[in-house]
Amino acid sequence: MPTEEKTPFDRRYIYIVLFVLISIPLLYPLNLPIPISPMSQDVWDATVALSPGDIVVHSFDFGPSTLPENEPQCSSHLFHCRELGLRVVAVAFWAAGGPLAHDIISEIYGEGYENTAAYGTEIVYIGYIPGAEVGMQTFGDSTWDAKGTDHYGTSLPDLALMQEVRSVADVTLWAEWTSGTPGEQQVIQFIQGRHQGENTDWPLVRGEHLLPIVAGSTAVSVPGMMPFYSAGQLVGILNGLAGAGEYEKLVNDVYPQYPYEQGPGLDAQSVAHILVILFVVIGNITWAISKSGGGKSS
Amino acid sequence: MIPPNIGQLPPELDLFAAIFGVFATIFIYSFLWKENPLSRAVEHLFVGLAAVFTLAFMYDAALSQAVWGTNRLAEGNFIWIIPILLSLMYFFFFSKKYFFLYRYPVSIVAGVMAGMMICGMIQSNFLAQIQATVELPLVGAGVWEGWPPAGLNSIIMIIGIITALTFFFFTWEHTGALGISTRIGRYFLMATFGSAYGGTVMARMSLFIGRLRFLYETSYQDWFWAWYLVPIAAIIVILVALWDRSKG
Amino acid sequence: MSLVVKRYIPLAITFIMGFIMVIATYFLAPGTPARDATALLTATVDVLVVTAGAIGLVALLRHHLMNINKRGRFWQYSTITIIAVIIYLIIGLYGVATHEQRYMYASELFSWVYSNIYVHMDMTIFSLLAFFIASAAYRAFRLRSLEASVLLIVGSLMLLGRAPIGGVIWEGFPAIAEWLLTVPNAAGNRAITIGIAIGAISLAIRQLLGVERGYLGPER
Amino acid sequence: MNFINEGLVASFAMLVIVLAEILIALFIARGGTHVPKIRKIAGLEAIEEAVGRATEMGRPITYTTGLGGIRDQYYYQTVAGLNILGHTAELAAKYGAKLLYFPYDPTIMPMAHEVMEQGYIRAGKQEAFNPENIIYLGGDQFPWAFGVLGTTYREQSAANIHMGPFWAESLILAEAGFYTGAIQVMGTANYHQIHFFVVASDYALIGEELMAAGAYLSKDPTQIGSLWGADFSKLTAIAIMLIGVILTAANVTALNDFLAL
Repeated sequence: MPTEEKTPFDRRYIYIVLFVLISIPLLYPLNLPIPISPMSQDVWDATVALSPGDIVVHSFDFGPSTLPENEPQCSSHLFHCRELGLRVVAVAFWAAGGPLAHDIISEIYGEGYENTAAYGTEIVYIGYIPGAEVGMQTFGDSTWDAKGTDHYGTSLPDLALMQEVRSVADVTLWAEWTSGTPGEQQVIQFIQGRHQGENTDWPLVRGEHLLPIVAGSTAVSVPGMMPFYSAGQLVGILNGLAGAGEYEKLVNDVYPQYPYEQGPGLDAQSVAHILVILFVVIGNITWAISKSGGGKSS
Repeated sequence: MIPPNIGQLPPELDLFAAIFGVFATIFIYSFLWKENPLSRAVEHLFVGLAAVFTLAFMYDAALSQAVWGTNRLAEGNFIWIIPILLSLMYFFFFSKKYFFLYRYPVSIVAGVMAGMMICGMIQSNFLAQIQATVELPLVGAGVWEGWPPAGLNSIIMIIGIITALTFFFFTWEHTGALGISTRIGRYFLMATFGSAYGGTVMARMSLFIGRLRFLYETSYQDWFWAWYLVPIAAIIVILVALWDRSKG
Repeated sequence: MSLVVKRYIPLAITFIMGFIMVIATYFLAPGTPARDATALLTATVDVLVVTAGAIGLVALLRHHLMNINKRGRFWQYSTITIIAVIIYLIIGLYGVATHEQRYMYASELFSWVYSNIYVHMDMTIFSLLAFFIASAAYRAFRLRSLEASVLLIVGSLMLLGRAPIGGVIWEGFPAIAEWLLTVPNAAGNRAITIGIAIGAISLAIRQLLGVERGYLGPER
Repeated sequence: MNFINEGLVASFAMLVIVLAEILIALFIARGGTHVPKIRKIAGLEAIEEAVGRATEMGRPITYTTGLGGIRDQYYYQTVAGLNILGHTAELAAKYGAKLLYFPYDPTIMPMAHEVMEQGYIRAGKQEAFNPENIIYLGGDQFPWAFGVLGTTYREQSAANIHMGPFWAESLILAEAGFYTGAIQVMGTANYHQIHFFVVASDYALIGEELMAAGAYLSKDPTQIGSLWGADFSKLTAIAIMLIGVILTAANVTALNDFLAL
């Protein structure tokens, strides 16, 4: 059992090696090539399949602690949506996501976007909707009832875009940026599941028109998302930092003005993964030696 | 919920935030070496802030529901006083005699959540999963082409799902055919856990990479760089650790 | 009598609420007044538990004040907690006092402390996991038994497949990782998911019927 | 005008089947006609060992129910965790070990208080129950986790028991036990965290095993009956999947059409 064992190789050495070796590629990037995974490609395909003017909901359901992973995912996708001429309704079901989303949207649509003409026609930011899954359910049933005003205090019925988005049936794609609960599962349960078949533009999944959901998540949650992905409830997934880097690369290939920034981070990932494998190998070797040593390990 | 800013904060506060960030980061990392006075101080500070943050979070959520929501107290719908009064029953936590009164708000919440959960579970965790399994392709055009063929994947999945599910049988002995099935199921569960663990490493590493980038790349008006402070913080950690050890 | 008030009425309330929610989901059409009325029930949840945040705060203060009072272990650090609570609470209450809608978050300083002080500690503690995940893998991924070996091999293949370097070493690694995620992982997760659904429902039934020996259940 | 809301017909049918199976089995067991035996769950047996070890070493037991409250859809795991807390408290009282409980969501503090106290009463040692051993550390994920980590370290706890819904803090808690050499028993039904518990703890409860714990520990025929019914529900799920796969392969879509209703 792990806790009983006296490790001959102190955990602190593992920590130090990790700290030092991960710092290196951040300071001196290695520029390794990036293959695109099918899950990220699916997100791209689902987005380019829409026609200009279609409505996309961006749901910012993460806190500051997972910004390194979620931020490049949603920024690159939001940028892509803007370039394709899609109209965006942004919401946040995490209290901490409220101010974060404002910052991220400002980066893409420009500082002070809430005072421009585009606001209310091309983009609306509703802000934090309290109540977690309950809030989601209400938003899906009737967008105006979930929250009276947008993030900046304007009443929702006064916004031209929100006149067209009365319930989730008017939405053509849901982009879920999440790092926990409420997240993709709650959207599937309380929005997609409740509204199946309400819009015939939605893709047909197992005989029902389902609201297409693309998700970007921390790599932790992705294995748990796989049943929903293979069941068609999720159309595509951006998997952690790698997914973000891949999407940035896809966007960067078509729109060179979009900065592709995850290179050094992904190099550091590679180093980290190799290190962990090395640790596992060393662990097994020392364990085998101590075992053959005849009861030395106490 | 977060209203527009009132007033402006002086920009120098950003400098303070960066300095605090570096010290807090290094002090917390010092825990990895050994629990020490600095990590302990950060821990106590953090717990204090968190308790207030939780209160603010719950208070603001309740306020936006009960008072400022559509057709709520602010618009003269006084029935919303009832849940507020019910919630006050929680305060009997501090009374020995009327302690049980907390059960009233809790019983409503637990009932509502149980009902919501049952429906959600059946729909998305039970039915949708069965549906997806039923529709795994076994025959048809292209199903047995390529490598690995989709048909083979389907067969592996069906075997995996069924055997792993038998692992969760509680009231039948795991012997005979059921025993074989649960054994195979355990291997599938182990593969699930292994792949989940391996897939998680990336997420955890990116958090650390994010922190390192904060230490290496943060600057304030181009004259102060966060990494200037890293050695200072490290020296403080070492000094305090020595002091702590000398104290015994 | 007292047992009725203490146990059976709350139990009955729980049962009725659960029943209403299930009926509403299946039989009350969305948009009808009856459905909207049940939706209001879910909206009260946040309101019903609001004072719990305050009792948590009081319990925390009491714990640390007692520690200081009796000069318990590390009592000096208890003062840090108490000072943090008092200062942050004052900032929050200032927001309540000055903002028209009485939100705590409304104080700019309150959200500033959150997004500039709090977040640094939050992210750093989260990132400790990078170290822990490496050392846990070092300790636990051993070729101890056949089952442990499955864990080890699948885990290592995933490690190689999920980082860009895996594809550079051999282009098959990402494909293997993808396959592991979409086939065996999905199969195991689906079984766990179905099991959880049934387990949760059977727990909910025990709870709604009051046979579970929890906080509302019968005394034995 | 539909009787059952659109898109939920199959879901309702499934609910009726599952409920019927669980309730029938529950009442059969309650009547005493047939009370099934439960298979051994190692993780739950290990709790007694852990408590015993902590007593021997004269060091405390750390217990948490994860990030569970009653106002989220994961509350069923919290309830399961509280049931095991009651059992652990009873054992701790019996042996005379110190049990520290760290609630996360303040909404469950009164419940935890009551469940723990009931455990001490069952062991006949009500006077040994000290409410000060319920330590609130703020209701936010990482302050709470760091608080538990630090406190576990300072108290040098000899047994760590974590049962309930866990998120990213799961591995922090598991590592805390490694630092103090504690025996660790952990369980969760959050499938994105189970693997951490399986890898890093001594005994792990996987998914449904957590929810079955209350029935397992109580040895109450009624509760065991509900587990028996749940087994039949799983059997039904397997049967539907097998029949469905065969029908789909034979190009008969009746079942698929029904499930999509």
